[in-house]
Amino acid sequence: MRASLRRVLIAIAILLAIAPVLTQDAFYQRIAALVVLAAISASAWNVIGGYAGQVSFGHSVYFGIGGYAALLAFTKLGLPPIAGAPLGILASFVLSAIVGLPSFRLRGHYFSMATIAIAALAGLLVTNWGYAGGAIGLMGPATPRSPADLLFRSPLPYYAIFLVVLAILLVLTWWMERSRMGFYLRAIGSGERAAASLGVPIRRYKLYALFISGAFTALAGSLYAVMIGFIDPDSGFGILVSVNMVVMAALGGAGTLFGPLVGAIILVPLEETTNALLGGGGTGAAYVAYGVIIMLIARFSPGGLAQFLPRIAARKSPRAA
Amino acid sequence: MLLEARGIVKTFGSFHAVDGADLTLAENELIGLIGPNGAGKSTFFNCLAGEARPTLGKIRFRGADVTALSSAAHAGLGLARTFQVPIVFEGMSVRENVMVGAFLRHPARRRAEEKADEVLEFTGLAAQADMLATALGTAGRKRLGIARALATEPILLLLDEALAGLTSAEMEGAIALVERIHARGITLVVVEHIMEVIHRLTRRVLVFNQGRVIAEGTPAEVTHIPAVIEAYLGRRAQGSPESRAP
Amino acid sequence: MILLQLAADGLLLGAVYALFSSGLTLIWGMMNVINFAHGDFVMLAMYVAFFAFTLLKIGPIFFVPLAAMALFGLGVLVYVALVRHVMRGPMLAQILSTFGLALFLRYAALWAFSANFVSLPDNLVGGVYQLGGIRLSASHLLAGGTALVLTLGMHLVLTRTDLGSRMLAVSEDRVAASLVGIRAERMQALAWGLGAAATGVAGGLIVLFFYVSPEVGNAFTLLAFVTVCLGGFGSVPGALIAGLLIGVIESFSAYWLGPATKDVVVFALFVVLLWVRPQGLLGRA
Amino acid sequence: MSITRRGILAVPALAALPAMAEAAAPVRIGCIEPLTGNAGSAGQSIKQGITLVLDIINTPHPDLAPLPLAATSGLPRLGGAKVEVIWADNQGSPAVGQSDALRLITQDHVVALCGAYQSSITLTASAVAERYGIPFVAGESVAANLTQRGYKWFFRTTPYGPDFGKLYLDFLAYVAATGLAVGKIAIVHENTDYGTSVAGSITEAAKARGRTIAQTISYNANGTDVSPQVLALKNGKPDVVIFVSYTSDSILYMKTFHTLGYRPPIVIGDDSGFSDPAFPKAVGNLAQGALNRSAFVPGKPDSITYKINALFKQETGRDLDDTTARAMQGFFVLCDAINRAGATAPDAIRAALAATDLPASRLMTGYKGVKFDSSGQNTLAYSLVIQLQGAAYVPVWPLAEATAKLALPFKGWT
Repeated sequence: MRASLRRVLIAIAILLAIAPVLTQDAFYQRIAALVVLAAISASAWNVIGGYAGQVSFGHSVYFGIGGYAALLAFTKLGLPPIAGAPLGILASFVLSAIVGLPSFRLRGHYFSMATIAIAALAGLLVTNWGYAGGAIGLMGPATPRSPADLLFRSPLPYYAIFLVVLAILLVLTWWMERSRMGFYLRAIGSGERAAASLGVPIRRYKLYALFISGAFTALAGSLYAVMIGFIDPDSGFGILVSVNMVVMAALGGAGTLFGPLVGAIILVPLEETTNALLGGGGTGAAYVAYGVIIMLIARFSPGGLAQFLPRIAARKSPRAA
Repeated sequence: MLLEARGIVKTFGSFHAVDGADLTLAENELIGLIGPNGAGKSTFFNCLAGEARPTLGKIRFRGADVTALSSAAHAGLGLARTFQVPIVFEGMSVRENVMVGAFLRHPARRRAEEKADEVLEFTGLAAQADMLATALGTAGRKRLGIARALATEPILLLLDEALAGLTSAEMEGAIALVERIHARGITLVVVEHIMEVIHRLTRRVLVFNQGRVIAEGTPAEVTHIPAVIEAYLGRRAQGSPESRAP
Repeated sequence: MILLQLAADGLLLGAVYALFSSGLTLIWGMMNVINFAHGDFVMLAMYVAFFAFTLLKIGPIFFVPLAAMALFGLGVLVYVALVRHVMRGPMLAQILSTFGLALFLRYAALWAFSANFVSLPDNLVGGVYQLGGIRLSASHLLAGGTALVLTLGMHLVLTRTDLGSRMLAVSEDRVAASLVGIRAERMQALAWGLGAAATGVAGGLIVLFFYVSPEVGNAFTLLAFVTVCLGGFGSVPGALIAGLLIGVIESFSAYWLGPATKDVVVFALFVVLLWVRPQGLLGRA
Repeated sequence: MSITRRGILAVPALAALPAMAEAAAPVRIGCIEPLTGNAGSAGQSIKQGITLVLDIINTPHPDLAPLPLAATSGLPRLGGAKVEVIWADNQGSPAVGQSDALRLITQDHVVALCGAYQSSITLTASAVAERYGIPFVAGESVAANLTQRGYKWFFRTTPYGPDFGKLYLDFLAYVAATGLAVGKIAIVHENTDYGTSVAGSITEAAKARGRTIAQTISYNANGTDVSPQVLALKNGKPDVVIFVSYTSDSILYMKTFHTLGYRPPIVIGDDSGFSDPAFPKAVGNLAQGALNRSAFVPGKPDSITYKINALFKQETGRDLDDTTARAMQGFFVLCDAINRAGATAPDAIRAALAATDLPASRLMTGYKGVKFDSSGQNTLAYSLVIQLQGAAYVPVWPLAEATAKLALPFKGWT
């Protein structure tokens, strides 16, 4: 019982309360929306990558599927893009079952490498798939046809929608964390052999975790496509999409409820502001700064920043060597 | 008969780690499994626990064939084990570690917690319940391993060198714990190196050598069988390294 | 004839992959640390070689060792300042740190050298050899040959020398190694240095036939990871065989199925192979 | 704290200005380009080019007089207001480009946007401009779909896919008339949006004339090896090979041609990689006779283009390439429209852009003029065919604009 429901609700309430403060400035609103969007995919990754300790570098597969589902629904069926989100989630389940199961035999780096390869494969296949726009990608509606197209000039509505999804995910994760499933996933993450000896059905629980993780990542992909209005193989399936999820979760604290959110709250504004302040110089200084900060955090706080959240810090004591 | 293993063979490539071993266990027995390193007892043990699937042979548990079942399924049937090198779940407290085991029979969190507390009390870990499990020392970790296994409410518990590496005071405590577990009606198989422990705990011992059971009897009996002395004690006297993996 | 040429090209390309991956095998296999900055190490080595040629006017005989030495220093520095502190931490902290390092190196290079593509003159090493209708460029041959020598050398050092066995001992059990008097810290710093130096040799040779830009590592990195993983972590000969295999598969599938699908074939085979054989080609179970 | 940053101002010595020039508020334009990432070298070059245009506009350059705003200082109809550019790095990401656009509009209060090199990013960034009602001028993105969205605020000065297809086929028809075989055409293109869309346009242009493309090879950009592609060409024996590729691959293709001893009779590189100044530098000695398209040629020593090229070379040490020149041209057109609008209100600028009618004589590129149709596409956009002869490209077709004689077949190396 790491975080009480009250704390989850308080965190969400704080995020909500910040929103009106932001209403003055569209750019800040957009950063806030991007923070929440990144927090959704990082928190989704966290279920399998953090709690269950299966470090996936291929979650862009789900993100891409969600994004493409949304814009395929628009370009092929003329539906509002968001109508494609359930299709994306459905596809994520199928993919989890087909690709996840055989990969679960793999341990550690081998699992990570397999997921990287699967994501790279998916990206290449979509690149060569003319029906889905191939390398050129898919475009969302150029102008809103109806409110359901979710095309807003202000980023605030996106912020609100993303926040609802994040809230659902966090409450679900909170519930999972304190239920049998959460215990089982954490046990799997720290020792599969020991977990199995206590009757934990490893593959089944990994699959459950992947279902939740993949579905929310796909949803995040759909939301991304709705907001940005464009998806191509690189922005959907690119390795950086996966790496960002991992880095955010790890930075904030993988396997903790708020870790990915903390990571997103730090990294997204950092990225946006360093790009705003230094990007125009064109020297790459933004990335240099970004890289140094990440290294410093990894060096001095290897467990992620969430360990500085008061209550959790009290529970962590130095590991016996 | 609680457990019956017949003609167990386990090969790795051309190497016969277990080469036709048998074992029968009655309800509420407490037996010892001894033998020199590399004798195959750990592999045999892994076969019993469902972690390794025997190449040949059958294992029946309460009459049902469990040979091909997974480790998790064994736990579900009431066949639990501990590990020689205890694996504790990182980032979880001692209580949470035990709850992982308790969830097997008690899916509801509250009940699992109650069960865990009961086991912690029984194993003498109650005072450390809220500590991070990784903060425990060797003795504590071994004890935690036993507690976790007990939380699955086993019928048969396989203890893999649960006492190795303990100080003599810790060992006394551990022996007392094993006896209390036995007193609860749980059947026990103990793999142990320390003959003194075997002498004190068990009435029946199986001696392994080169993948086979070469002797069976009371501790006192087997230690007088020449083959055992030669194979086991003799080789130990030559000082085969304790740490080498069997 | 085209098939022979394809096979030759594939083998040479594969040797380049093996060369590119050699340092990664050592670091990844021995330390169990994924170095996300590996491609950027190669990139830096290529720049060292490039500037050694353009500014100091020295040829490959000198700039390859120079790149190796520079990278050796960088490897040790990275180990001492960064990796040492995260090595025994969670896997994610390792990933985070080398990912940060990769960003830092790549964009520091962009800052210092600009994004422009540069390359060395084409005729630095010999020209083109004709072997019964097969055409091979001297620089590729040199790179391929060096890959073989380097792999063999690394394998021999690891398996036949005292230094190698001490390094392996540390990689297998740090504590036990310390107990028998091996200075684990020093061995690991050395392993990073040697891994990076091998990377330096790779960069110094690849620059002979490839362009250089701050992003150049990208072209190879993913394939290098696949190569090392396919070979089985820490297996130096495994990486060589895996590299050659990937090169040949790419060459033929690019010709027969079209170049856009060659990586599809490689990645698909890789995933299926992992499913069937989870420990890699030559890795231990 | 406000996340804003002073733009890179090409501010000349202020003392040189007449003291009477009261400081009219500078006019801010946002430029979104790939300053880092795979396309970083192109973005950096565009930045240098537009910085040069700023200097030409903001300080008097009477010698460049035919160009809009060159002779005067600043924007005369806005009280001599200086033009200022706020730069943004799109990092090669459509999402970042969109963030850039929003930030430039809402924080830096730019009056118009230009960019963004990659068509995919131009697409997402201009969508923000459309929602905010801010003009967006694309000087260098060529994907056809950009001007098919029915946008009101989007203008494109550059020629795009279909124009190139037409150009190449016209050119090949001319070559055929000289007696060389051009029957078998092969297209080798990288398979991101640039390569795919341009290759598609060429194929369609061919189809429209009842011709087919004999061989189409699509490959992943920034690869490690291109030998199989070259072997496939060698095997297919096309008369004409058209490359649509980025710099890294273009360099590798020429090196591999040499290694495998392959010389197709006609090699055409579609801009991008073949136009990168790094290309002639790296493999110029292996690519003699390679053809390319360009909207920019330096021309004769007293021409405007020659002088601009000289200024650019003075700054950067290299010749102006086609992509940079097209971006600069787009920026000139935008500034000219703002000046004609006489105001910085978006509506006024839009109206002025829509009314643009610049003749060829007032352009720095080889376009036949700038005049937008209702979709925002410049209907007079145009390119020339140039050929790598020695260290530099020279215009070889159409003959009216040629300064050198077309030399075929492709020579490669000696």
